[in-house]
Amino acid sequence: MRKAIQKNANVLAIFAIVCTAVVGIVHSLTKDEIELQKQQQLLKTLSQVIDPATYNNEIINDCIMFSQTGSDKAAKSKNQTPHAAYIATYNDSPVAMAITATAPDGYNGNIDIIVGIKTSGVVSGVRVLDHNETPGLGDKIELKRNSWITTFTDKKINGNPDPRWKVAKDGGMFDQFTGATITPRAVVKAVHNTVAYFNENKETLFAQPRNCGDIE
Amino acid sequence: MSIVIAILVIGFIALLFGALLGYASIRFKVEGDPLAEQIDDLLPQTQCGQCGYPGCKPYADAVANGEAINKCAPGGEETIKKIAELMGVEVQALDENHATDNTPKVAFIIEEDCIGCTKCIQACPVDAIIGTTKQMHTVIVDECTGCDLCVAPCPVDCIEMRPIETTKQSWQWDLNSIPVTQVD
Amino acid sequence: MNSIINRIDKNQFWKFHGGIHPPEQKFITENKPIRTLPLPKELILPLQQHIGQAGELIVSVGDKVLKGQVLTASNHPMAVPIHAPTSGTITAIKDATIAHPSALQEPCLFLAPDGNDTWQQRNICTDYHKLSRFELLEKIANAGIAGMGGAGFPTHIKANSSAAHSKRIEFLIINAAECEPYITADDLLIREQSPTIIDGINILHQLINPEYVLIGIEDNKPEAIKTLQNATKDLEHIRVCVIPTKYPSGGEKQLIQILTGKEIPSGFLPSSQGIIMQNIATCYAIADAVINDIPLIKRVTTVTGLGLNKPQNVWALLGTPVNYLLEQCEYQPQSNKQRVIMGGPMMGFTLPSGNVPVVKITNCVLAPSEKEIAAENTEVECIRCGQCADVCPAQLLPQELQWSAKAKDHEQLETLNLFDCIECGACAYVCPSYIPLVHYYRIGKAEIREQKQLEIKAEKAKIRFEARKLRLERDKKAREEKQRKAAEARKARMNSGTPEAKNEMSAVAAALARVKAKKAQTTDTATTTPQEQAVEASEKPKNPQIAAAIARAKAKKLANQNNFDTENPAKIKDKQDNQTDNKTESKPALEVSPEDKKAKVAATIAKAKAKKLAKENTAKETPSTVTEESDAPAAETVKVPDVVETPKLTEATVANEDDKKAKIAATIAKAKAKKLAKENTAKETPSTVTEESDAPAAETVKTPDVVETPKVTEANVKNVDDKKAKIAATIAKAKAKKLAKENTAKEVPSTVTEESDVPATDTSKAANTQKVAETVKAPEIIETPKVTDATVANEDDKKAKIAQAVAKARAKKEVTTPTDSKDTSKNTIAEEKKKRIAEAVAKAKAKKQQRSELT
Amino acid sequence: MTNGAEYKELAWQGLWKNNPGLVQLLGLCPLLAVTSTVTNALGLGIATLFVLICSNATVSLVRKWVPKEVRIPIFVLIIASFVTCVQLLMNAYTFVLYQSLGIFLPLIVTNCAIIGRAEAYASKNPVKQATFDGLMMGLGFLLVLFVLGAVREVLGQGTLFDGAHLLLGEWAHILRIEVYNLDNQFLLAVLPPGAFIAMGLFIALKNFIDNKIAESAPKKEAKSIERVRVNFDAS
Amino acid sequence: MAFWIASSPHNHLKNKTSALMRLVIYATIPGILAQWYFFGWGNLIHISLAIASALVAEFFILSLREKKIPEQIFDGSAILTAILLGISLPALAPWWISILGAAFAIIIVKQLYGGLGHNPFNPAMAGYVMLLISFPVQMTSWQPPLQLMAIDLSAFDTLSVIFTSYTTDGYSVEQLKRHIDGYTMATPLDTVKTNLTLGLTIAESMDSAVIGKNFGIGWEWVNAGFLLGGLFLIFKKAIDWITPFSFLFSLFLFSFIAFMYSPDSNASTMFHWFNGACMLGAFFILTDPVSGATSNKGRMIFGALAALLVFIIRKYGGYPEAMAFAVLLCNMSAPLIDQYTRPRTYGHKKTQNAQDKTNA
Repeated sequence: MRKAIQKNANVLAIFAIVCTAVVGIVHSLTKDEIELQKQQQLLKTLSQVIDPATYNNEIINDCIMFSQTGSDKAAKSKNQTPHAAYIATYNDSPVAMAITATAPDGYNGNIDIIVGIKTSGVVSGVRVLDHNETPGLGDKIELKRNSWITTFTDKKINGNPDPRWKVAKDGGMFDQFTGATITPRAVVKAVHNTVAYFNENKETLFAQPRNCGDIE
Repeated sequence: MSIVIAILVIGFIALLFGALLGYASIRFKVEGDPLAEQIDDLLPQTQCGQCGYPGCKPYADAVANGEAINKCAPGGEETIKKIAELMGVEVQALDENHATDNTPKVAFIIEEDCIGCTKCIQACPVDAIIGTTKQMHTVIVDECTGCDLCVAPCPVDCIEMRPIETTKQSWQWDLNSIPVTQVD
Repeated sequence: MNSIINRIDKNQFWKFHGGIHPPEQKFITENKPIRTLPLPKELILPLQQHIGQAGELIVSVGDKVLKGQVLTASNHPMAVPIHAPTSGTITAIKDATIAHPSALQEPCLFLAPDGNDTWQQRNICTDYHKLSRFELLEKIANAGIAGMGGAGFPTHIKANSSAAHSKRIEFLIINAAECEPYITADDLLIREQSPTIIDGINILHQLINPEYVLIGIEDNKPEAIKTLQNATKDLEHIRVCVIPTKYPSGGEKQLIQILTGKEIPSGFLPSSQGIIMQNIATCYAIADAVINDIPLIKRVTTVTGLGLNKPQNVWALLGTPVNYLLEQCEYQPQSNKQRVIMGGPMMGFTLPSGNVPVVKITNCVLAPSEKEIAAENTEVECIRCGQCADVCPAQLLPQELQWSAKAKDHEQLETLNLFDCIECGACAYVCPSYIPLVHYYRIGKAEIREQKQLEIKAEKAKIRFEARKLRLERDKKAREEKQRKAAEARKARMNSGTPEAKNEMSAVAAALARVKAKKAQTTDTATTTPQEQAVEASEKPKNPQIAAAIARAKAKKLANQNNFDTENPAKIKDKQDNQTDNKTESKPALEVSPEDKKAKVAATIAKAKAKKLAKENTAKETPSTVTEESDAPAAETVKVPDVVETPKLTEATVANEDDKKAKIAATIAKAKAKKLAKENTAKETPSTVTEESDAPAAETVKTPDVVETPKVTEANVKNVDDKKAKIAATIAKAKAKKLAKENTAKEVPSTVTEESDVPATDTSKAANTQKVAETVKAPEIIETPKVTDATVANEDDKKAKIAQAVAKARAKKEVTTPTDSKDTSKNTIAEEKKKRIAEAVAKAKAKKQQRSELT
Repeated sequence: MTNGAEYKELAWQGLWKNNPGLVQLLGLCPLLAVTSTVTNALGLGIATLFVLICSNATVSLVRKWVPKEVRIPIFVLIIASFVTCVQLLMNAYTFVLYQSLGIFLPLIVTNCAIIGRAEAYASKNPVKQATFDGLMMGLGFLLVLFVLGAVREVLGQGTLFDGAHLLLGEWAHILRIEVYNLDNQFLLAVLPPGAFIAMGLFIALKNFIDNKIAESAPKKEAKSIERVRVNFDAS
Repeated sequence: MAFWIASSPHNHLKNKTSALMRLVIYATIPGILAQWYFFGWGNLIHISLAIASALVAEFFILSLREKKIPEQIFDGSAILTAILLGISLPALAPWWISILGAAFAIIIVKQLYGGLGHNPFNPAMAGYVMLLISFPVQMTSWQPPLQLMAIDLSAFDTLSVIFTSYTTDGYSVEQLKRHIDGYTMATPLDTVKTNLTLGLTIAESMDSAVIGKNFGIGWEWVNAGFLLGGLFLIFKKAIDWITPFSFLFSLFLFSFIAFMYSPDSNASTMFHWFNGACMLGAFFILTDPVSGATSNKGRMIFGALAALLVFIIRKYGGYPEAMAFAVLLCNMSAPLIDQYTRPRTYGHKKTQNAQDKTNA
């Protein structure tokens, strides 16, 4: 019995060690490449919401973490988790900020978005980072499927809340796309809240230390 | 560094579980193979040897050890289905090499011809033939499994397999088989 | 119980689940009096007309019988006799289509009426109150009465079932519901014969002694109700219960539920709940039998349907072909899809031809027009509408049953309680998809029953196979041991160097030489024969019989091949065939009640006693020595008279323990009866038999049934044990052989044990149990019934089976014996024999070889 | 059996007769979940193929040293290692596809097709055959993924090889075929239920073809077999 | 003479499946008439399209399966499925919606499972659900009641919309859906649901133009029509009364409790009864014997479960109407319900029966 136990234990341990070692080696080999890919991906997204020509800093590194404390109750509770924001500067003077946010009331849960806002409070671009909306219906918020998301560009809010920032069905200026109301409504609300928050806390945000090199 | 730690941790866990498995393999060893018994229960027990094994039990043992399940001709599809279900394998068609006409039959000794050689008695796997040397033999119909093993050994060809007659009790309500007699 | 009676008195009844209201159609016949028909030209009497077993035939072709004369003997409680419905001649005994849905052929008596209608001697009983319980039961049993409502259960057993339960019978229910459409037979019978019916009910009352008698009758028979109410108004214990019309309120369980609110648990008889039900027509038959000594030879049958010009109720003699009834009622077939139904439209079955006779359960013959009952409707898929479940009186789920039945999922069928289906047909009646539900259930039931039989058989085969393997191993070991010992001994002796040893050595050498020489010789005589076979053959000629057999086999084959029968053996064979044919006509059919598995009584060895008679005809020999032998054991074994209720043994609840005993008893009973029959026909003085049956009667005074007692006691002695039975078989065999030898070679028989080398038996124990076995065997040895191999499978009664086989073997033996002797006389020269054997074997071998080459 | 015939049989088994997707119905979870486009299907299929070949080869190599008590943990370890490697590699070199395959990539570890082959074949056969078996089984699986993906993509969004560049590099943009243009996607085809239905139809089609082949195949002559006599030595 | 052999019973009630189906088809007439009166020709066109394609699909599969075509194709089941589907579709949905739906219902849902009697799901509802999840846009193109429409819609216009998505005058479906005041119209259930998410109360929603004086212009009468047809079927014993009763009663109960609890966020009981496909579902779909429960107790549970699901989905689900989903979910649970509501067989004790079940 002792022999059997010993043999099994040893064989299994050897295999485990070898396998882990292999994985470890591959991991160390690919680590840098993966990091690079991630940054490129992020940069690509950022460049979509803020025109890369307008800034000249390493935007990925100029990143802050903050907790949004907006007016909307539901959004507040769900946005307590810190979000990242990327600050674009031109020769060290701030030009715009890309803020990640979460629309909690999507049709199928959270919609993660990133909103680019110029210092003037004008939206420079919005993109959806992640969502679980119904394919063919709610997923039109993706640029790949529909250009609807670009309607935010160059919009700004007047007052908080701004009654125009609603979908057409609710009497606002954003058209909902056919068949779905809930998803655009959620996105509109989230963008609105983010912009409103930005307007109110512009100074503090820009003044925050650039403390998050790594985004997860 | 973290990789080394990972390797050590995994290695240790593996050692532990390997030991555990080694212990369990001895401590909880199952003796015998009840599967063969279960298969044997499904076989028709004709002991006819058509499967290539001397009797139903040996075939059951063989099936439990991976022999094809489709070799029992007297059991037919019904038996194959049951074995397949028991063993969790797919139902196969009856092996063509073993497929025979499997309508139930019983042996019948044409008594005028029997010389009492007892060869059939020795061939019968279930002792369903009685008689003694140099006396006529006869088949106990209810014990006969219809395996036809007694047919070949008979030196005078006095044994034939006859289909079992339908009675009121064994009638299967096949209305189509009723001859509608044309009576003036 | 009083609450039940209170409710009944208030005309409040319970309801059973479901039920339907098919168009009644009773108006067609309900206002026409029962007509008595002229005698038909021929009567066909199936030997079995009830549930249970057929009686033993006691008449033969050509016999003249009187009206009411008993034609079959009931040796068994479940066997009910049949009687001649009129006087006439037995013209034939052969297989004919019976009144059963399968339209199978079973043995029937054909009776040509002489037109005189002469009664046999009758004993009119003026006061049945004076008769004892036993006498009443005996009268009922002897009158051949079986339930006339449709099931055909032997009435005397049912009437006696109170004895089987310690429980007192609370209710005797008389079923006059007659819920099937069209049928008015009971209705008319009540109206015309109510006094007799009341007598019948009173007789049952006297027998069963219930607390109340309830007559259940549907409210669509106002006149019959009035008649019954008038007839019973002075009888305190009888209640006439008028129940609402609904099919199938005439079902046993349903009527019980309507009247008493009780449910009979599945698998139990009503008597277990203190209830017994009898059909009203049965009551009439009972009264007729007990008072007027008229056995059950006629019944009221409704011949109806719009396919007839004169539908009416008739008094039909049992055995009247349906054709004759239809003719009398002016049948006009309307299409080629015309059906004629025996029984009602809901539960009756169609007949394949008009030659089917009226039997004890035939309450209706229905010849509907196309308008009434459409020929055929195509079945479409079930849409699970659930109407079938709504109407099912057994609260089953017909549609689920149907799926499982189609899928042959037997396990699920049993889970869904398929066997509680009473096959009333209500589900199929309402099914909008026209699915023949009941038909599927019947197939399902039949398959499950067969499957179970097969399983039992497989289990048995397995045990036997294992046992055989063990035995062979043991034998082999023993043999090896013996050889080893012998070899050792020989070696020891040889090595001792004595002159004996030398002698022995030379003897061995000589033997070897002899064998060689012999081999050489045989290869000369039959060059084609392989050695082994030849050696065997050369050893055989000592027995002339075998030589003859092989020769005959060969001759027969030749005859078959060349199509000529000039050779003597072929003729003999033909002759035997003829005799066999004649006798198989009298094959009594076997019926085993399906519900009554426990009491499945084996038995009924013989289908015909062909060979026995044949023997007498040809050889005119009586094995007197055997008869003598039989007396002793019969007398010896009467010492166990503790089974007093002999005739009731077969009842389900009683017989389970004594199963085997009963079976054996029945077997022996058959044998005895046959012997009697034989002696009657052979016109011999049956002295030994009388002795035999008298002796036990004297000793077992307490036993009511004289004839059956010895059988039971013998059964007890038999001491249920397979081995003993086997030994018995061995010994029997040996005896048979002995006899054979006496007849042929006139040799002095050697001892039994010497010869009993049947491999199928455990000879090691033979010595110990020989005596017992002999006793057991004795009565059987008298008898040499021809047992054909088509006997119905009777559960696992090995003894009975072995007994059959032995008897058969012996019969054969004895038949062949005389012919053998003839053969022997012809072929006296030993050389010639040898040659013939060699030839025969060679031929067979060659033929086999040829065949194996072909395949 | 000659070597050639053996490989032929292995190929036949993997690609058709015992196809892991259509017959063994293994690895259904990724099969149904990621086949919404051909690209996804190919990505997962190739990953699975790679893991299957590697794991089969490795398992076959080490089979002599693996005690039977711990064989399953060891197989799982091997497979898991390969999957993790594949995952890391894809993450590094096909980042976007890696993201779109999402959770289903690590799920290859529990793909029964892989562990099934390791247990049923690789652990009992030499390396060459085991590797070939892995290749064929993987190809069979890939084939099913591909066809399913193609059908669903065409039905669902009217394209083929949409997003192929994610897998194959920028040049693959030219592979994209617009079969027809739909105003609306046929969502049933895109969603998992559609995958189930399509899968069922494929299996039906396969069975149909098999039946046709069986019907057209000439009946083999039944050869008689030697009956075994039971206890013939008795005498 | 030769006699005809058959198995008992020889008598028959002489009702027929196809006759049953025909009766159900007749009973849909009042509802369809109401639909026609309030919503125009759209549904009639869809019903005819669905019938045609259902028959073609049935013919195709039956000939593949080598069945008796003339008997089975006109047994009424395919036509009934098509009618129920056609009734449920939005009036202005494009033509291929009804054709695809009917073909899917017949081929996949009905015939692939073995044809009439073997389909576990109600084909019409399964087809509807397939359409709804596949083509949400087209499946929500509900047409406002005729009296609220800004544009007159003739039979020919409807036909033109269905086949070309524009009327002869060039109006699109989107335009047709607009109210006189320019609002896009939805069904009353949809309206209430949207308003609730906007924070409006039920009372405020009831002022909406589509709802009118009672529970929804047109819808209340369509439902009343199906109620009438359903009662006719019960009277003729073509359907069992238990399922609709149980369904309607339970729906009443659930919505009543919710209404009592919070009248502002829960619509009234009668609103639930007379909107959407409530009556159609209760009398024509839940009573489909093939996919429903069989025992009386089972039907009771079946109806109540459907009502619960309808109520929950209408209140909390993503879609405003819930009948189709509820029916499919109930269809799925029907075998389970049947298994646990088997009646006690005569002569068997209840406990014994329960034991059998566990063994089974």
